[in-house]
Amino acid sequence: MAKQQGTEQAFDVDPLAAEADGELETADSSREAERGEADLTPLTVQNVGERKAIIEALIYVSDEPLNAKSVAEVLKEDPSVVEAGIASLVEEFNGRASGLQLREVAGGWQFATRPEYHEHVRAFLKSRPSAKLSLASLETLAVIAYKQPITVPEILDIRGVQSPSSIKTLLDKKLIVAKGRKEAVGRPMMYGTSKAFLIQFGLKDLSELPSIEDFEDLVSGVV
Amino acid sequence: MAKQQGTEQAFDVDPLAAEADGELETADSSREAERGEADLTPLTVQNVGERKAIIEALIYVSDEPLNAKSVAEVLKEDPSVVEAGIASLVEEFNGRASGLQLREVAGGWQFATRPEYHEHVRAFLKSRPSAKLSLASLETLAVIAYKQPITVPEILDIRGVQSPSSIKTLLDKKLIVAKGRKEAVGRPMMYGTSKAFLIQFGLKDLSELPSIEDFEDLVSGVV
Amino acid sequence: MDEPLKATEPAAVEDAAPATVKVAGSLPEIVPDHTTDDLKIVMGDFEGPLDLLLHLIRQEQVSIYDIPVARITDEYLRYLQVMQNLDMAVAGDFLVMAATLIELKTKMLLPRDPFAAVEEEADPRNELVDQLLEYQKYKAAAQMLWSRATVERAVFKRAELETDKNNPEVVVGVFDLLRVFQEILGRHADEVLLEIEREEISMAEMIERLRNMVMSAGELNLRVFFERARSRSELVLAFLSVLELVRTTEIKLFQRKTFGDILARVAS
Repeated sequence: MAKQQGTEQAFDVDPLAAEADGELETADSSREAERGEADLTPLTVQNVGERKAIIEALIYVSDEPLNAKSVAEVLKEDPSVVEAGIASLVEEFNGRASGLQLREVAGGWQFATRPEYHEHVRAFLKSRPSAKLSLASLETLAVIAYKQPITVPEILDIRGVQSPSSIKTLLDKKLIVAKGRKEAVGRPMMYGTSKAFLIQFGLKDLSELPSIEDFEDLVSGVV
Repeated sequence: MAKQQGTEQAFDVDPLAAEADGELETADSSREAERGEADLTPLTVQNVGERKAIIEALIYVSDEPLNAKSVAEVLKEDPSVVEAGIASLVEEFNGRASGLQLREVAGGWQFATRPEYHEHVRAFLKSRPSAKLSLASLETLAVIAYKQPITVPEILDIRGVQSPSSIKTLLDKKLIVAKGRKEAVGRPMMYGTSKAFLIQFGLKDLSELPSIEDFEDLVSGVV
Repeated sequence: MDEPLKATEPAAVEDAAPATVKVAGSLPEIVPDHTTDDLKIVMGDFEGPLDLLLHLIRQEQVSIYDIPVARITDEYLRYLQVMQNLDMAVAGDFLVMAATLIELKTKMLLPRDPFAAVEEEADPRNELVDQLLEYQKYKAAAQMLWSRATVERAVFKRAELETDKNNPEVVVGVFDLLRVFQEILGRHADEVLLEIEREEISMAEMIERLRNMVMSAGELNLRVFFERARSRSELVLAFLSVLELVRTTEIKLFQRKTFGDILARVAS
C-alpha cells in the first residue's frame, strides 16, 4: 500500500492504474510509465454497440456540438464508421418519446431538451432557489455577521468601498434585517443577520459562527 | 473559492441548507411576476409518457442531482407519482447498452457517462484525473464521515497525530463543513461531511457507506 | 492488509552497521541483504505513529492483541533513528509515541504485584491496542474512500449549459464567511501599517533624504524625489525640505528648458 508523508503531498488517482492492479500508485516514475504504456496501446473499440455508447458519452460531455471527425480522432477510426454510429444513435434517440433529443447544430451533434417541454424546463429553472451571492455581497454579509449590529457607514468603512448596493441585495434576499437605530447623530439604522441566514448557513445561533481562533487552530501546525 | 475582487463571480450558499429550508427566495420582481403567471396557468402533465419525458428533460438541465420532490413541485404533482416516473426512466435508461447512465447520488438523480468508457472520454476531454487527496486527508475524511459531528481534537486523537492541516485541506475542498459547536468546555467547532462529499464519492447518502464494523472484521483477520 | 508481508528476521541486528539506505516512493520495508551483513532499508512515509506501529506489527508478524512491547519498541526506535539519519524531520507525533512505548516497555518489565488479584491488574498494553484497532478501521475506510473516488473519477457529467451560468455550483459555508471577513480586515491592516510609516518620517529625516539623493545623484529630478512620498503629508514634508535646502543654499534649482522638469544639484 502506498504511504505518503504526513501533509498534503498528493497522489494522482489514476483509475487506469487502479483497475489494472488494484493498488494505489504514488511514485512518479511508475505513473510516468503507465502513461507511456497507454500511449503505446491505442484505445480500441470492440464492436458497433460499444462505438455507439462511446459516441453517446462523448456527445454528452462535449461543451460544443460534436462532429464525426472529432470522434473519429479519439477512436482512431474512419469518420465514415463513426458517422454510421452517430446515425444509428440519432435514430434510436429520436425514436424514443422522450425529453431529450439528439440534434444537429453548427455542423455537430448535441443533446438538448425537446421544445415541447420548454415551459416545464423554464418553470423548473425559475423555481430553483437562487441564493446567489456576488463577492461584494458575501463581503458585506461577512462584515455584518461578525460586527452586528452595524450601520451602513460602518460597513462601507470596513470594506473600504463607497457603494451600499450589496446591502440592498442582502435585504432583498432576507439574509439581513434592520436591528433598530443607533443612538448617535442622525440615528442611523443598524443591521444584523436574519433567521434565514442561520438556516442557510446551518447555524443554531450566532455563537456557532467560527471565530478567528477556530480558524487559526486549523491553520497553525500543532494544536 | 475564487477570491479575486471585483469579479462578477457569484456564490451559492450551501445547497443542503437551502434544500432543508425549502427555498430561500429573493424578492426579485421579475421572478415573482413569472411565478404569478405560472400559478394562473398551471402546467399540466397529460400522461405517463409525457411525465417521464419531462422528468428526463429536467434531470438533464439541472446542474445538481435532482430529487423527486423538486420535480413534483414544478409539475404540481404528488412526489410518489414523480418517483414512479423516475423509476421507469431509470429502468429504461439503464437497460440500454449505452454510454450514459441515470444514477442516484447525493439524494438526487443525474445523468453521467458510464465508467467503462472513461478512457475514451478522458482522451476526448484531454483531461487528467483531477482530484488529488493525500492519504492523510483520506484518513481524516474517513474519521469525519463515520464519527460526524466530530471535533478537531477527537479527529487527531483517533489518527494519533497532532497536526490539523488535513482538516483545513478538506474544508478548502468543501468536502467537510462546520456543523455547529459541541456543548463542552471551550465549545469546540464540530465538523461533518458535505453534499460535495457525497457527490465526489458517488454516494446516495451517508447510509450507503459500509459499516465501520465491516472494516474491523477485515483488519482483524490480517495478523 | 494490502502490503506484501516481507518475511524479515526480527531485528537481530540491533547495532547493525550503517545500512544501505534507499528512499523509495511507497513501500516501506527493512530488507536484510543476505549478501552482506548490512541491512537494506527501503523507507516509506507514514501517516503517523500509529501507521508506523501497525506496519512494524505486521512486518514482525506478531499479534496485535499480544504485542511483544520490547521488540516492537526497539524496532520503532530504530526506525526513528533511520529517519533522523536521513535528515527527515521526525515529527513530534512520532516522538510522543516513542515515549509511550518506552513507558510501556518499563511497565511490562516491572514485577507484578503478587498480592493484587489477577483480574484487577489490567494489561498496560490495552490502551494502545484499542487505539491501534480503532485507527486500523479508519485506515481501511480511507482505502474504501479512495477506491470510491477512483470509480467516481471515471464518471463524467455533462458539459456546462447556458442555464448553469445563472446558478454556479459554488458552495459557501461559514468558514468562507470568516475567511472573507479576515481578508477585509487584512486589507485594513495594510492601510494601518502605511499610516504608521507615514507618521514616522520627520522633517529632519526628509531633509536628510533629499540631501543624500542630491549628493549621490549629483543632479536630482525633483519629480523623482516627490514621487517617493507615500502620502499627502510626506509630500508636504518633501516640498518643505526642498525649500529649506534652497534657503540654506545647500542646493540649487534649475531647469534645462522652459517648463521642463525642475532639477536640483549641490550648490558649489
